[in-house]
Amino acid sequence: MTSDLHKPGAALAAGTSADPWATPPADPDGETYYLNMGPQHPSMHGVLRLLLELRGEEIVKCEPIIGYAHRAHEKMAENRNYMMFLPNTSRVDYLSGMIYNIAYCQAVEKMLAIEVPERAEHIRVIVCELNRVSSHLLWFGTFLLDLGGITPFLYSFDDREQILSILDRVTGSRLTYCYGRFGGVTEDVDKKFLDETTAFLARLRGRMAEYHALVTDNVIFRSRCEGVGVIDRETAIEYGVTGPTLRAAGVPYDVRRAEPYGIYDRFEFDIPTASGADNLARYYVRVAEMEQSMRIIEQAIAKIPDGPIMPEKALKRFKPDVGEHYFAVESARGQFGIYIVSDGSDVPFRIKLRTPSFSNLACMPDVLRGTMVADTIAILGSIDIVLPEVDR
Amino acid sequence: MLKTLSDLVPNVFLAMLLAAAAIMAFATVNALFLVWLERKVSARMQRRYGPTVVGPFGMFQTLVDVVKLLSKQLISPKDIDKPLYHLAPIVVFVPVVLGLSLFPIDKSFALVDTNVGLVLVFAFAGMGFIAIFMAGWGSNNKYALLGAMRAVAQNIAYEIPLILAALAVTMIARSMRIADIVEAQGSFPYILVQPIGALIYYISAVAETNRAPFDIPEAESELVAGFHTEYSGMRFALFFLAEYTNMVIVSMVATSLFLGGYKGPLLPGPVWFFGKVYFLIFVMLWLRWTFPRLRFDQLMTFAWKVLIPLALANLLVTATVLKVMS
Amino acid sequence: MSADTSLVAPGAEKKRGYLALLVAGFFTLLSGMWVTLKNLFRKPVTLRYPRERPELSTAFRSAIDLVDFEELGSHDCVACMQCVNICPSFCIQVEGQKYDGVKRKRATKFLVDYALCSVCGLCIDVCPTETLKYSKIYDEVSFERDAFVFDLLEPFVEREEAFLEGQRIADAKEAEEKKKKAEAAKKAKAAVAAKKKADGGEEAEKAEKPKAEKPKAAKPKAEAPKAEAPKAEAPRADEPKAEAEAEAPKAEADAPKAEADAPKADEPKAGKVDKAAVEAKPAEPKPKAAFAKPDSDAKAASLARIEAAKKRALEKKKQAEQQAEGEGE
Amino acid sequence: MSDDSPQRSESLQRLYDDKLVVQAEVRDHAQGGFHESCIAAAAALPEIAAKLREDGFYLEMLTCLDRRQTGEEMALIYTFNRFDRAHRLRVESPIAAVAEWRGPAPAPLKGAAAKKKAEADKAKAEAAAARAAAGEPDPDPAAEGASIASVFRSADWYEREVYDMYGVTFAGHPDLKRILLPEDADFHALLKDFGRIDEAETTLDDQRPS
Repeated sequence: MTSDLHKPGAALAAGTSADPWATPPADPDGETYYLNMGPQHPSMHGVLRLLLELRGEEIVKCEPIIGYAHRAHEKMAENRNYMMFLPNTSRVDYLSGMIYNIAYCQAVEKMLAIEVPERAEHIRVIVCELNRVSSHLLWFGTFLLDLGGITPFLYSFDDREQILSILDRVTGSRLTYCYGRFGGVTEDVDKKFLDETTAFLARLRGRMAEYHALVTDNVIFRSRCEGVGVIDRETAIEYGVTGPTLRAAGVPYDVRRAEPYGIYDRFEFDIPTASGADNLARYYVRVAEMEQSMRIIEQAIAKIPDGPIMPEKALKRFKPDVGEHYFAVESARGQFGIYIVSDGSDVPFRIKLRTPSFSNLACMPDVLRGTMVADTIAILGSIDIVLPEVDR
Repeated sequence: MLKTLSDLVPNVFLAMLLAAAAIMAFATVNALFLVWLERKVSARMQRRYGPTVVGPFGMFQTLVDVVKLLSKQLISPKDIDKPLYHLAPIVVFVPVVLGLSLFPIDKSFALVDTNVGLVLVFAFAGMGFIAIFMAGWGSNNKYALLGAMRAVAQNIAYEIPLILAALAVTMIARSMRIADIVEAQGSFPYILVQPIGALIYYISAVAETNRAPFDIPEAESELVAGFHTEYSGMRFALFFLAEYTNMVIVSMVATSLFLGGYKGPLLPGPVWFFGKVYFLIFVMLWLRWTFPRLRFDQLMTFAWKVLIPLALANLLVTATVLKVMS
Repeated sequence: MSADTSLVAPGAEKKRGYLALLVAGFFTLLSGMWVTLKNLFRKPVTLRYPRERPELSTAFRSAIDLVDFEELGSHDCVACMQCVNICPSFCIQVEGQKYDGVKRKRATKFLVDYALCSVCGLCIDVCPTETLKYSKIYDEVSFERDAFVFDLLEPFVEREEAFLEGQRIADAKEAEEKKKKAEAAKKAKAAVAAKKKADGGEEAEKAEKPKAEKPKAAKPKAEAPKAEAPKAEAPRADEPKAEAEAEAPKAEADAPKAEADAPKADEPKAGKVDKAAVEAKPAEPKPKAAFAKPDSDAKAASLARIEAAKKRALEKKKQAEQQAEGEGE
Repeated sequence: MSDDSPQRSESLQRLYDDKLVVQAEVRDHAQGGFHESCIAAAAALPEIAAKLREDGFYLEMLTCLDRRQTGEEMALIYTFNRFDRAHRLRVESPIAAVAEWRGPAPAPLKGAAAKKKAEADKAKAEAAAARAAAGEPDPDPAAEGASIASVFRSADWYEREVYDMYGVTFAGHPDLKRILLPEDADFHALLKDFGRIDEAETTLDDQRPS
């Protein structure tokens, strides 16, 4: 299609130009041109850069360029002991930081075969699911923002703010939680927390009617979503797409069911799927997932026992045995896997974070081909990537 | 009898000067007010407060913002098409100012009164997108260019249903003089006679002013700021001013054609006139803060496949009914 | 129109005619407008921040602070260095010193660089005396990074002398009582215990008590027992080796009170084994600094930076004060 | 290996029968998170991937381990999984060191740790000898990986990441270039002898206005 020179960095490698960021020349027949979307663009989620080759408004080729938010979490992990990596985890994906934080704790617990007290397990489920709802609410808002609807964004942020306040009451942070500890959690929840959570669930259910009237049924919204950005089952396997994006392709794959972790096997919940595999299907799956998360929270609140929140003997400094462990959880965006290799010292030999957004974003070139500029944003929004999670 | 400015002020030059001053003053004050209104309405719809600090209900916030914009450095990007880039903010502003002068705000007063008033209004309004295209082309920015291309296509597409809808009204009123059309709406406004025409007109008008859900030329989530991406400071403010004045013009046309202009019980004419105009503007704000944006091709489809056929059918029916009745 | 909460799964809708779709679509738009109109008349939910302030949650986390224990009349930091070692951001710097006649170590310096802190709370978890807590500051603003280096000991400086005095008396009393209770049996036991638990963490500290107490209680002035105390501590820290051992008693013997070197020599002794190991590594001749243990280097750099920042801040403060004085005159 | 080990899955058995993988073992999922594990030569991976793809697997993760410090070879770790049921298959592929080890020698182990290590090494050597005796030697470390991007397109980015972070190249990759680090970077960040975090910190400090 184009010569090698059009690839970013190719000029630098060939020594022809000192400026790797220079706009690549348009192709010789003048039919297409390049558009750099991002890394600074109002609706790029984070600092993603999409190098688009356009014919008019139609996308001929798209190349996502990532790495602008690379913070070397994996390298940091190899330089700190297990405990000291804890605050990093919630910063990998700051929108569902709790899930990541707890997942890391659970992974290490599995390595060390630590028993987690029942109460702590229930608390973990509640806060993780609250976090999932908050992540989906944020997605809901930003997706609509990408489509040009500003008001739903603020409504959903209003609701999300409630969750953040509820979590703030127990974890002390609003976004980047460091709530989990190996063996339990830092703070116990009180009755007020549970009551607030219950009240919030009722409130959110009430709000859902408004959301549906304002957004779901809206004919403009539907026309922007239906049939746009199809990521079907084959593409999903091809790219290892997971999470709501995969479930929207009709595959009922959810790590909470496939490989139950924590105490998820004790809860009743459905795995919402849709068949369209398009933006609307993803929207549908996420909205339905919020409902399922609320169901789980209700069950957990009903069942939560009294007791300690940490094992009697708290871990201080420990050296896991030599070995490797893969631990997967269902984050708000898909399968989040932690691959820990231990060499027997108190510092991890290797921690690989398999983040869902990385795989989900990888399919963009395929999905975007032939769509329009406006759809780029819509599809990107519907996949719900978090760039820091892609770059780690 | 309808009086115009030239009736009141015999000196032509003085009259022109006065008219220009009045219109400029109105356009500016109106834009200040509308920006405030937009911010306030949007805020309250989103359950925020909006501006509250400067002045009562934060009304002078926009004034302060204008001062800020005025004091800002004017930044021109490299490699722009200088004449086009610098002219565009002025060109976008001129036609809307001209258009403002043509509406009778009361039974007895309009700034200018001509028997082709309606044609003039649409003619002036049609010039707006030329400026947008100048801005987009001159900016040497791909987002701006995309925005400009969209704007042109959109304006051409929506001008047709807009004029077709207005045409049906002129056929009933048998005049293109705006004052006559208003007068022809005796005891009931034409919206009752032409409900579909009114709707088509209003939708097209929203599209003409490039406002959400038809704001694809600026589409901030895709095109950063569309055609005015590279404009800052006062130049940007002029685009803003033009947009808000444009809203007033299309609402004034709608008021005059479909809502009976200054007519209404009890209250004086200007109150009715501006009341209706601002109500229509409020609805525009309301739409903007409710709906997501259409995609470009959907927008065109909507114009060519829905609005234009409907407008044509409406015109046909009107013509038939008129023929039969006469 | 569509107030039902149930979602229609995509594709489940029936295909409708052109006009029907148009009309239905129009009504969905109206239902959306109804929602925004309703909200137009509802009360805003915004918190107007600088004028209205939210109530901080009880668990709110901010930069760490020292707890002011009422019964002690001061903080209870014993400069055990656990927080320094666990901190993932290397943002805590602590120095401690042993005072004549007081059984436990005392922090002489406690700096926190809030600009680096990620409020993970690990330091609070490990603190053995529970003297660390979260502060409630949340609107700290500055144009300089140095402003975020907090000296946590500042509020305690004036009270320090009084506290030490009180502590001396209390410790003496306590020791006296203990001594009376189990004089003969304890001596033998303590000797055995001290040897046995040579490398245990907290046990070591406990073991420290009888040894350090006894002589001090007996004669607070004595020189010899002072030299003894560090010796007893030294073997506990496996790795600091002869250097530390040799230096420590010297420093202590030379200047029993706070001197520049004293706390430094103290550090490896009082610190835990692991800490000593971390500290000791860069000193080893073999590895290049770049490869050896990047973390310890990063930590050293970080700590140095905190100190420098504090110095700069102090200088600036002094300058400002001088200026103010000059202006006043 | 032997017949008394737990039943291998069909997919793995097929790979094993085709002599694509060795040391195919069933693992305890509850313990390490893997259902099955095997070792394969790098060159065999495209074929393995194609077979797994047929069986409905997707590429879950690809990463690399830099074990040069202890004198072992590097290794690519592939994990495949399925959407219909959890079945995590780990494929390890030895890779020859991409560069000479520049860091310090490993610290000598002491006490219990050394004992444990010796035991582990011994068991490892015994197992290797047993395999060799059964005609199943571990594959030699390859000079570079073989790209499976033509089978699983997700491998495209994963392989670029491994190349970026470890300097391991992949034969047949469509466009092997850096992905997370700057294009003009002259290092591979996750190699164990790249650890100059302190340098970055000090530069930052120099830039600070005093």
